[in-house]
Amino acid sequence: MAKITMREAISQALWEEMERDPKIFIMGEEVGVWGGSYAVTRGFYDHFGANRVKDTPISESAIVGSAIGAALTGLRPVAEIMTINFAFSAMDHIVNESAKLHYMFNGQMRLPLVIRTVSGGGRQLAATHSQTPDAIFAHFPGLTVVAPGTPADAKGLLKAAIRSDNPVLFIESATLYQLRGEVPEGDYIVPLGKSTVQRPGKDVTIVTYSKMLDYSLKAADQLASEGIDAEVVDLRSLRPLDMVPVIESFKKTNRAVIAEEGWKSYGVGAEVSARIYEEAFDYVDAPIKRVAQKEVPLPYNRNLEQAALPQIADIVAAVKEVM
Amino acid sequence: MAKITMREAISQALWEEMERDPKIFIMGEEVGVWGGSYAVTRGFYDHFGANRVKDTPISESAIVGSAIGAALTGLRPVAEIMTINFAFSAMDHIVNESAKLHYMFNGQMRLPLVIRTVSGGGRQLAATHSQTPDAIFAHFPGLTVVAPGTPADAKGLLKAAIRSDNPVLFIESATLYQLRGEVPEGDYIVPLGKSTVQRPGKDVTIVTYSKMLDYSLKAADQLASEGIDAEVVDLRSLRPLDMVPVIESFKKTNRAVIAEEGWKSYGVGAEVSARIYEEAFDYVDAPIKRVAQKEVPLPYNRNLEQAALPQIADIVAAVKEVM
Amino acid sequence: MQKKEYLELYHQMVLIRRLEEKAAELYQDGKVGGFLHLYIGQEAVSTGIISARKPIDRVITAYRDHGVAINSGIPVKRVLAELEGKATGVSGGRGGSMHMADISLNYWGGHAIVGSHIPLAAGLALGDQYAGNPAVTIALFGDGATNIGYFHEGLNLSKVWNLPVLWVCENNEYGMGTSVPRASAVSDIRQKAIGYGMPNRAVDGMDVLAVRAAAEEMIEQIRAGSGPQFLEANTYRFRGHSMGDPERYRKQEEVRQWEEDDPIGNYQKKLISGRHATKADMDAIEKQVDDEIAEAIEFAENSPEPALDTLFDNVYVEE
Amino acid sequence: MQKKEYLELYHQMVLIRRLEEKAAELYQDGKVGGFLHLYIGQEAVSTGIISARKPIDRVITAYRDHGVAINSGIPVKRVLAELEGKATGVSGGRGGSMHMADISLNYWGGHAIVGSHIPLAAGLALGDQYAGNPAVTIALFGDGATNIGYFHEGLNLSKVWNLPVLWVCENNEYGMGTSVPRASAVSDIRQKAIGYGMPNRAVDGMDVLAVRAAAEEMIEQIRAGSGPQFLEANTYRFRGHSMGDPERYRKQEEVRQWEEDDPIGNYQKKLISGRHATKADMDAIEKQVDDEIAEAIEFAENSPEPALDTLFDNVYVEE
Ligand SMILES: Cc1ncc(C[n+]2csc(CCOP(=O)(O)OP(=O)(O)O)c2C)c(N)n1
Ligand SMILES: Cc1ncc(C[n+]2csc(CCOP(=O)(O)OP(=O)(O)O)c2C)c(N)n1
Ligand SMILES: [Mg+2]
Ligand SMILES: [Mg+2]
Repeated sequence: MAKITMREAISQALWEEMERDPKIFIMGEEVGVWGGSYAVTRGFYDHFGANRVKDTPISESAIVGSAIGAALTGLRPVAEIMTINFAFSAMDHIVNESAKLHYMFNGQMRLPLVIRTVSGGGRQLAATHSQTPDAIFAHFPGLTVVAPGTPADAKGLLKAAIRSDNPVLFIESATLYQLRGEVPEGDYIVPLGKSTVQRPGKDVTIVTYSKMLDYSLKAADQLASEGIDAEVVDLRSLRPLDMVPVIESFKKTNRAVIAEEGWKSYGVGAEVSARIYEEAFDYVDAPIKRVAQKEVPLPYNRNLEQAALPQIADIVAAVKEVM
Repeated sequence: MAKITMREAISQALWEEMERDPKIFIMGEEVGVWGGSYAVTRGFYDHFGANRVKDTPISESAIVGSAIGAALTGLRPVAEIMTINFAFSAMDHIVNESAKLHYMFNGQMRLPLVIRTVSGGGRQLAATHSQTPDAIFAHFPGLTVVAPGTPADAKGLLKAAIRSDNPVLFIESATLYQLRGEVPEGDYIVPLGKSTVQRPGKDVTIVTYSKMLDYSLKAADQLASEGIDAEVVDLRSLRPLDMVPVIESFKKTNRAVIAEEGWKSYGVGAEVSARIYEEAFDYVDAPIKRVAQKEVPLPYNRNLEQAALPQIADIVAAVKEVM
Repeated sequence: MQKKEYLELYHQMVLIRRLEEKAAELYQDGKVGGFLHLYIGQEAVSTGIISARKPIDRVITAYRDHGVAINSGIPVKRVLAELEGKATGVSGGRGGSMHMADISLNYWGGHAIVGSHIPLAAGLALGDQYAGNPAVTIALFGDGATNIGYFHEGLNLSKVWNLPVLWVCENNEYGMGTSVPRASAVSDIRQKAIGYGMPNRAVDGMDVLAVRAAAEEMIEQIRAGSGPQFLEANTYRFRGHSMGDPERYRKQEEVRQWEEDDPIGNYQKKLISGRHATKADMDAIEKQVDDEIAEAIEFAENSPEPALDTLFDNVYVEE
Repeated sequence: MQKKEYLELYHQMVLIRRLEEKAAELYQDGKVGGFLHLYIGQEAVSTGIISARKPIDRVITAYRDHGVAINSGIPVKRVLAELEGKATGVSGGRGGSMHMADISLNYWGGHAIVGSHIPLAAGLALGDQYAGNPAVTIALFGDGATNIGYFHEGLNLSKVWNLPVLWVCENNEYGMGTSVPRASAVSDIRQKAIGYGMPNRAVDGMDVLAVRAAAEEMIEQIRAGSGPQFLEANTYRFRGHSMGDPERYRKQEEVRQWEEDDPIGNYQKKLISGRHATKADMDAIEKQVDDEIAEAIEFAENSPEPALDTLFDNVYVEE
């Protein structure tokens, strides 16, 4: 299997799907001539042409709104919102339109729509450009929310998202594009809404996703050298949220740490924590810990920013506390 | 003390504050000539005049955005977003601008801004108009999020919000306007960010806010008749979230049910549940339960809608399960 | 135009008028819930516009959608059943008054967030452009909707991409209680189209034939590749914004004056003076409409509520 | 205009140019992080506009803000310190390149969500209107920003409420890599103002005196109660959108042609031909600017990082 970067994996999934089905097209700011602001769609414009690789005005509502309209006609748009910070500018169309039309019109309308976007801090972009508000999108039934943490999952989940007849918010991580991993070639599909164990272990469960999966695996390596064998469960999808592998793991380890990049309050960890207690109360040996971003708008200064972001050391420390 | 409705209490707070300080003005769709779509500002236009009671175009981003600008100049705008469903159309200005300017510009800018809005279902308004997504706004540091459940708190918290130099999202409940309660006259202030016990009890803690406070109190009455003495803690503010009264209560009762009107996943109950376990782990006698809205876009049909919304009976049942 | 076509327009307008009157009654009786926005006074707009479409042309509108639904071909019984929240309603009782659609009729709803459907309309047209369908998307919206950002983004996109859309503003002088000059920088709404370099026109929205003629011309130009065009139909709603509107923002005198300009009354006169139909023809249609409404009511009343165990249906497409 | 004033404009433009060149170097050296958007090529726009304001007039702009910051009176050292994320930076190292403000100078930032500051500008002007201040708010934004809904809502509101705003579009032909005709329905951006019934004008944004003259006139009209006006300044950015732009969207030939129209070069010629200043005057200013920059760099480099224990400061105003 080829070892490729997350960027390449995402690009490959898009490319292969577009080759497969002419109903798929991409649209968004700078996806075409520029080649994608994260270089994910480099070469697409020349290969697929302007009709299938559409540069848009800076009109986030119209990007998502018109993608919805196009999806209703049977096309399969992959709309890009440059970063999740700009998804607030399309919030209504994401949570009120795409998430609701199928239900509200009694199943008549289908939205085979993917909204690709990029989450995460750590690049000194300051408060308005560094957020990880993934949890708030996962609050809305009707939407599928996916956030891969490995190149293979990125490819497999993006293909699944594109083939889904439901609207999917596909959240990439701003600081994972260079991450390398083995990625199966060709038609590799990872089902939406399925969590998975990324590292088996027996002493403690680390529940995480996206960027923090990378950190958690590194934390697990450190912990291993100190004799703690952590199992790392990757949520991969935030909605539908698949707790089965989490609960299975927890019933074995009886201890859990949840690691996410976003703010702690009303974040992903809150939901996962509440659910573990609900579903495995009798197995709890120690209070579950959440590792997350400090509750400040992210500052520009590098040291301050890193102080606010969750670090590998924080995950290690939290695990030790629950042991 | 006079017994007045929630509507009157809110109206009174606004009126008194506007009489007190000419820097306060209100703006929003239909706040003026119409008198407010929930009749909260009836009579204001005639009394305070068009300069202080500003009808706006249907431009949610500009309503919040221009209110921010006005607040920066030292005015104290109370901007109304007709319902929270339309707050998505102002999402960027609420979470990216109002919540961040003070921090990002190192304390230079102050935003004495209140955004009043209305949350909740139960009025057969269907999926786009019936949401209770309060939790997602509470995810953002920098914002203060308040949601009163009694007329007295509505008055006291609104006055506190107006006097605050921080941006406050003030969430009223669509189905509580007729609720009556005793409300102190004149300068009555309830501090922001303070939870409170609304009904003392010793057997179980019900944590709730807004509309579900009303339901929880009714559930507590029912439970009392069956010999269960529930303490009801009202969060009142979702950010900052004051867990002190919750934890105190829980340390006494060792059992908790959290009741909220919105969807369960990634909702308020998740955060409160996670925190109780974090802060009072050794006091837990039974798994904490969450009562919330079923995870569907709310349907129009009355029976379906009521089936999706949390009911008093659900709270009663949940309490019995944790006993 | 054939006599049959003249009478068909009459039938549509009368049907909508009676339907709306009935809906108001049912609302008072507590059989209809939620928000109810009546189309009374505006019948000529969607009747004229939609009579000019081909079946391939898509229609989408806002929450004041009963008339548009009827004109798109939804049987009145399925509209009434939806209002009563029944399983047989056009949206299965899930959508209610504001959210009616039947995509088999190329009618895409009923959207209640003001202006949010405007980008959707651009996307519908994009779908046709991409597929090479010779179809035009007709998007209706109110004067108030032209003040929200979605309008701007949708119109701009449609022009940049040369999308086949007929933008139709139903300017009924108010968005809720706010009159056009109090909310909009320009009172001739079509002036906004100039900012997008878009061909534009205003039409008397109380004259169904004028509306139809304008729409026919514009739709054919768009079909021929003109790119998007903008039509402002000047009209008025005779009732409140929705049920329970205190109507403090306008004088009854103003309403009465507009009622003189009733699109149905206007059309009756035209039919007679142009000898397109007789009083008897119209009486027959009115009788027919009464029957249709009565039948539809019966259908709605006798229809079942949606089963409670269907609550979770259609949150997602099953895959 | 006095010689001093002529030279002051020259000083500002050269200072900005040198600052930006330095900033690019510091970025390459890893001393500046985040996104860095240079103002090189556009110096004449904010220099001309802001030279026409009174201190009471407010200024607000987007993320391409260093030039605007300098012209608003922020010392170059505090700009450089901010770029280096230092505690002495104008935003205390919290904001970085895109978020600089000094409200004591009536300069309100530095906003990085495209177009989001446009409604804020309307609100600043509303503040002055409410208080009866004879102040004008100057809001600068790019051509790309005129495609987002915030622009529409802000402009409409300003007109409906007759707010004292000078809207200034810095049309530099691209929003990132998308040229104006590929993103905007109209290529003369000022045509959009017609949709709001707003007085509008275009000006050569490479001619600082023309910009200044236009701004002076318009600001005084607005101050006199004209309501909002719209100015399009036609300009060009000589560098990429931000550092690391592959610039696949334009030919180097095009850039070179625009570089012939350098606002600083143009102004030098005007100063000489109009006998407003000599080569020696300009040399002296350039020397002065070099010193200023050197001093500022030293200040920035020697400034402390913000203390880690200040992380939680200013999330809320303490009450
Ligand atoms: C984004 C948004 N803001 C506010 C509302 C509340 N609202 C519903 S209808 C309406 C007025 C719309 O006026 P107009 O577009 O002229 O349509 P009309 O009702 O006159 O047909 C308002 C403000 C809404 N539904 N969506
Ligand atoms: C709402 C939003 N969408 C996208 C972006 C990313 N972005 C930053 S600058 C920019 C281009 C803006 O172009 P223009 O307004 O012409 O300003 P210029 O950069 O040319 O000065 C884009 C798309 C953003 N910051 N905000
Ligand atoms: Mg209207
Ligand atoms: Mg530009």
